[in-house]
Amino acid sequence: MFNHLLSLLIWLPVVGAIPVLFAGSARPNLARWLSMLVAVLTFVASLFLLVRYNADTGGMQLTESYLWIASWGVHYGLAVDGISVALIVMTTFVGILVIAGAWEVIQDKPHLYMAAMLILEGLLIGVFCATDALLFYALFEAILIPMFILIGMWGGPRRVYATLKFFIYTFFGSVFMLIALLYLYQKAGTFDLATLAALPLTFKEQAWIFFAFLIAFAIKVPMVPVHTWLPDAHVEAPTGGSVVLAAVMLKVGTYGMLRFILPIVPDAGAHFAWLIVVLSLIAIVYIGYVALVQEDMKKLVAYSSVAHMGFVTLGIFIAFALVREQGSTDMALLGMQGAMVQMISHGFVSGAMFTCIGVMYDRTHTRQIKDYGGVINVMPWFGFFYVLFAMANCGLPGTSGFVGEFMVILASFAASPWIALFAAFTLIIGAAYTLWLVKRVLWGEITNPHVAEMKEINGRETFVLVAFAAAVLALGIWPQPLIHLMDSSVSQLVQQLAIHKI
Amino acid sequence: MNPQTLQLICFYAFGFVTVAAALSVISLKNTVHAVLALVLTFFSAACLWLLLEAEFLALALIVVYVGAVMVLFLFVVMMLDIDQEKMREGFVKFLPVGLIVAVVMLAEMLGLVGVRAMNAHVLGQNPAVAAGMSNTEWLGHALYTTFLLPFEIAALILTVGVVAAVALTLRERRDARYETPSQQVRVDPRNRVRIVKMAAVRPDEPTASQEPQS
Amino acid sequence: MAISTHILLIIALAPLVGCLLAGFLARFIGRAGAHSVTILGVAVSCALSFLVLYQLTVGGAAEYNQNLYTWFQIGHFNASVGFMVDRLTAMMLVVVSFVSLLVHVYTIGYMRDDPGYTRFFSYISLFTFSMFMLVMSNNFMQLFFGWEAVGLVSYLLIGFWYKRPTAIFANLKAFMVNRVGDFGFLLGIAAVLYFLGTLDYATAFANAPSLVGRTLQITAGTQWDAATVICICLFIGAMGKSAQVPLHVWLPDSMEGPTPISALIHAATMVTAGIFMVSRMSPLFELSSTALSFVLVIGATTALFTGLIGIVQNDIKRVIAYSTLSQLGYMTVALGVSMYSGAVFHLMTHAFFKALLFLGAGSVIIAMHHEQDMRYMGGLRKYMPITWITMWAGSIALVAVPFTSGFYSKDAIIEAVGESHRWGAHYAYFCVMAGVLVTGLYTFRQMYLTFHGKERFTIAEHHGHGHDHDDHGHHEPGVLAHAPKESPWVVTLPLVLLAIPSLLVGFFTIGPLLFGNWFGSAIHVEAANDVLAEMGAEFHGPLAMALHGFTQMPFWLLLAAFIICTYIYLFNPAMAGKIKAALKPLWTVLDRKYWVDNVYFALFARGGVMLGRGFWKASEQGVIDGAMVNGSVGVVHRVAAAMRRLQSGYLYHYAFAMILGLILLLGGYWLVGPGLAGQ
Amino acid sequence: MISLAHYIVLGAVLFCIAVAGLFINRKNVIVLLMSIELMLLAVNMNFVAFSRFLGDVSGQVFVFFILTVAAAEAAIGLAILVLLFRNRSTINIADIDSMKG
Repeated sequence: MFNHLLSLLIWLPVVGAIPVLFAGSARPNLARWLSMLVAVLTFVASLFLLVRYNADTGGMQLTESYLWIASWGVHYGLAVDGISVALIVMTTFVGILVIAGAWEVIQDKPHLYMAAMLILEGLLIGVFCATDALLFYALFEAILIPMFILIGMWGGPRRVYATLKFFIYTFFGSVFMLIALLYLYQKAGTFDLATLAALPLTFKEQAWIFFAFLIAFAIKVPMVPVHTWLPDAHVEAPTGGSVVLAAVMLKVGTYGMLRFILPIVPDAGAHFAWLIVVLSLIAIVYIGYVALVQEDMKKLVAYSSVAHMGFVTLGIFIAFALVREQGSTDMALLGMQGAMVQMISHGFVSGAMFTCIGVMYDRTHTRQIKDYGGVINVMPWFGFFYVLFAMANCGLPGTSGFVGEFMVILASFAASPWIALFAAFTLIIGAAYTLWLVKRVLWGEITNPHVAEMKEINGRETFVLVAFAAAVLALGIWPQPLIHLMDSSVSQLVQQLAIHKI
Repeated sequence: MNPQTLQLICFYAFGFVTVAAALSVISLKNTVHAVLALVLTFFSAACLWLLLEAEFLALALIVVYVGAVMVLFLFVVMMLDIDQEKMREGFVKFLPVGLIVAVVMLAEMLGLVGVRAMNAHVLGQNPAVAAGMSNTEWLGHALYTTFLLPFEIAALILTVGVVAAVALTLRERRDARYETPSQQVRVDPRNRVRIVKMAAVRPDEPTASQEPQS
Repeated sequence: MAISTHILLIIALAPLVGCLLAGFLARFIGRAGAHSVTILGVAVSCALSFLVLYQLTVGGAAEYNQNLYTWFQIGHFNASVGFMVDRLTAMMLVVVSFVSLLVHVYTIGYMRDDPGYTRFFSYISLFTFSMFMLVMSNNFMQLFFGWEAVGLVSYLLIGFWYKRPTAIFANLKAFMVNRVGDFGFLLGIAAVLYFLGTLDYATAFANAPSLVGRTLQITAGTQWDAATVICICLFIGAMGKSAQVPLHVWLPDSMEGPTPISALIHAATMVTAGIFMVSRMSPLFELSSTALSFVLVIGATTALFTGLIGIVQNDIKRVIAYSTLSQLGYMTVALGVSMYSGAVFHLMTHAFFKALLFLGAGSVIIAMHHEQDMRYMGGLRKYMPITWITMWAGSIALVAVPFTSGFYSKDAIIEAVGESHRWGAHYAYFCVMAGVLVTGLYTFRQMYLTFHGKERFTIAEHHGHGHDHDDHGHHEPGVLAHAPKESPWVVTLPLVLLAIPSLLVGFFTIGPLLFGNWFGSAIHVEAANDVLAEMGAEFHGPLAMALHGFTQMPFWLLLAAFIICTYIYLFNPAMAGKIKAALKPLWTVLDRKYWVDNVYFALFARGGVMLGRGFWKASEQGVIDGAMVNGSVGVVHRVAAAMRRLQSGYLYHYAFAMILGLILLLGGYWLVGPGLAGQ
Repeated sequence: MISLAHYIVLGAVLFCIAVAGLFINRKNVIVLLMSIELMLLAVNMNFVAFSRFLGDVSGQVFVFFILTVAAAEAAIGLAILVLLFRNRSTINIADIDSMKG
């Protein structure tokens, strides 16, 4: 079983979705419990991953490889390093919470919803452990389908616009990735990522491939200025869709950067690192201001996601500058690790934020900030969690939100004080938009009669929020286990940055 | 007259008939006549193929096309009540265009193919005879060995074509009554007769709420 | 005798346990249970803090510096959670735990009728924990943790009465302004890591001399001294937390919180975190006289100009708040002249007397049924003698009457500024000297308005029981339901316990603290900057210093303030109005707080929202979504609309197009065919 | 002597006649269908000729397949035609433009 642990992790939720589908809308509770069972089993299996993965040695482990399409030399190749393990465990963890979060909220065809979630989970796990570029691409695209269904079927009133925008946007980007992959295949004769990483490329080739990859992944992350699909998708998506979208799907973009841009086109990456750094800083500062004036809670959190993902891209590409220009491996490690921790942390924090908004939406059916006010009067425990996650969102030490940002800011100072200055601006603007939201939603007198009728969170919601809170606090108080898990993998990535391929 | 000259004369004769018949196909006013001209075209083309010693295909062309397809055409043409005059609208108007296009295309084709080079290829020995068998056998060998799968698929396509043609043209008339044996078999007596037990009551005058509905 | 890790852990965690029990299990343990567990937790911490202080000073224990667990280890960078306890830390521990304990006790009385009773105890215990983490930290990361955590608790406590619009405005403002400071602080930490390669105090301070001569290029062509950059960035953090100009605006508004936390957080402990931090960083600050001059000027400005505002305030708590700002300015001035021990000394005395003043004010507010406006008080001394006396004790310490502890700490600062040769010292000397007069004016005015003179409130006819004591601010101003009376013992006991150190602690500690090198290696001062050494030559014991104080300028200024106030408020109350009318423009400037709040609000809050709205409308909706995303969709639409005209639906058009294409293809191939074939 | 050129030219001529037929009979679907049959015949002519001259059986096999497909096509095409006439009472192409964009 352990030899095929990764395959198990991918296929368990995907295959598990079939009985859930067969449970049908006539037996919604059976569908719910079945999907919960599958999600829990997947999570347990992913815990074995933590046990089996040897964090000290690093590198790609638990490798599986079978010839898939013989004529093109495409393999069904799976392996994980520390970063993948962390992301996979986060995915399975969030998977349980999403299923629990949708329990009685989704009344319309719950079996389809749950099945789509499980399939999505399996595909995401697949993306995080694919070692063959074409397999990665196939899964990368396949993710869109369940998400498309989730938003399209259970979404809000403008879901058609949002789904189309989301789908076409991301699809548009990945076409460029496909072209780059085909070029690489034509050069190397394989889609194996390790071989592609060793492939020598001229700078001109690298630059073209870099931008092709960049378009694909930047849209997924999303980076400014190709981020506008995200707020629309979030606003229209059902709560669970938003949670998975923010918590896991966005990471696919940055993960792709790690797996493709860094090893395959390091020189172009280093040459254009300034561009990513500038875009990341714009994401942090400019998006912060945009988030400040949002009137829809989900939109606000969606924009804050863009700003937080800016830290991930900043951390990854600041490492280029540090390694290549300053020769400071330690600082580069710090930045890169910061980006990784931020990825995981953002998964929990944004997932929790969207869950909180979902909890309120289920009660009042509005996401407009102005319709709330004084929620804490009727839902004190909910208020506790909301403040906790808000604080994590604005990077309070002791929560996971702080760790990644702290490390990235520290590292970016070594590259340039100005970068650190703009990055650290998030302390101010992040607190401004988050706490202003808290002020308008949570504090104050109750002004809206609907708010007065809101019920305190029930046991199921408490379970979800407690789980998120535990993750957020655990990471914030003691991030070292996570960092240790990823450390050797990140070191290898940073060492690769220094290698010139020209 | 040596056989080769005879062959050439035959070729020109049949070729002339073919071209003339083809021209009639596109220019005759009456569609029935056009169909008949097409029959002639196919027939003379089959003769040309005989000259090439492709006996099987020549006969197949006559049997399949002249015998089946063209008859189908004739059926359809005669079945449909077509306004012949209306169909000829624009004939004169587009004649120049059609001619120009056809001539330009012909010139291009001939120029591209390089007629002179082709002249070098003269009729050699019949490959079927060289292989020591008849043309039909020669073709049959290829069809049932190398091209077996395409052959089977071709058969399938024909079947699909037949079914499709029937399915498309089959029309169930609304005013006619049909028997549906499968439904007849599945009849359940319980669905037919229901015995209702009712207390014997005196018919009351209808209540107010029922009145407007009745 | 070494300090035990367990003891330190208990000191830190006991309040946290109290906080969690009171917060999460309030339903099971009830109100009494909540205050019992939290007080027990803090009491344990307090006792152990005294033990640690005893071990360090008398027991001769070595400084404690150990990591508990690794927070992260990346490459050669290590961030750990650990404790560093030297005498500076020990003193802070004692001050924090002592004041916190008294505030806990006081809260039983003050918050008696509040529905958020258990929540409040949970919060203040959490605060105590955070503050311990801050002062006991042995590295910058943990310092920042404590730094932000106390900010969080401050946010929660200022907004404790979350239904009040002013409270939730004030807490957001406080957090935001603090975040501006933290912004600088974080950059400072980043600079420390960049230049010194570590976040650990001990290593960083040991490496500090290597900063000399290193520079940082901020803009093309300008090289900044590394130490200056680090210190100014760190000090910006201190400016936020310790409310120095121009980041002082949050502190007066923070008085929206309940009074106990005004005493604990916004007077005695949290706001002094900045002072503590700079003292802790003395090995770094000593490397940059530029940064110290910056500190000096900021501190001096704060000391004088915020004190001036205090003179025109009518809210009893706001007067004390501005006084706190001014006193924090004094401490900062002390830092600026490299007199770190003086700053910490003043921090300690100030913690006692300012907590006393706030708690006393709270006692008055209880008696006045949550009326805070001094214009409706007066003559209260006969109703509440204990409060009156203890408040006077705090006040004379605040205005630095010789022999009180405030005198020793403040006078030493003034003298040190006089001795200092740092750039800006003259300005600072003027400010601190003028500040003495200002302090006297607002303090005596406050005392007179509150406790002396005529009663300016009326007692309404008694209309039965059941009148909600906690019915904040809904009654008519100046009309009380029943006569003010002295507060219960849980309130007055802390007052008395604070009054004692307010008066006496300075006398006994000035010798060792300032001139006896009590802090040892915790505070590092370059010999060239050591003003205390110069003063130490003239120091002949606290008695002589106090006696000498009577002949000095500050005392005469104080006396002047006393006479002015006594005349105006005791003998000629109409005079106040006349002065106000005469100095109307000046009064307006002070009453509007130099319009700093208005400017900030317009510039940063409104400006930020306007900027955001501009970005949102113009850039997000206009350019990116409008022009780029939907624009490209529009282009596709238009092209498609044009293209569909070609789809006539007529078969012969398509056939014609096909044939035409075939002709073109053939023709093209015919023309270039030989060329292609040649390849 | 008959050469390959003879047949190729004949095929080309037939094809061009068919093309001309498409142009000048733009109203009558039946004639259009017949023109297409003519085109196929032209192609078949080439196939047979090449097969014979090159001595390769594949050409004739292909003609066989083309005949098959053409027969199917004619059957279905005519069926559609009948259907069309039944529903619209015309086979005039000018009246059939429901695919107009």
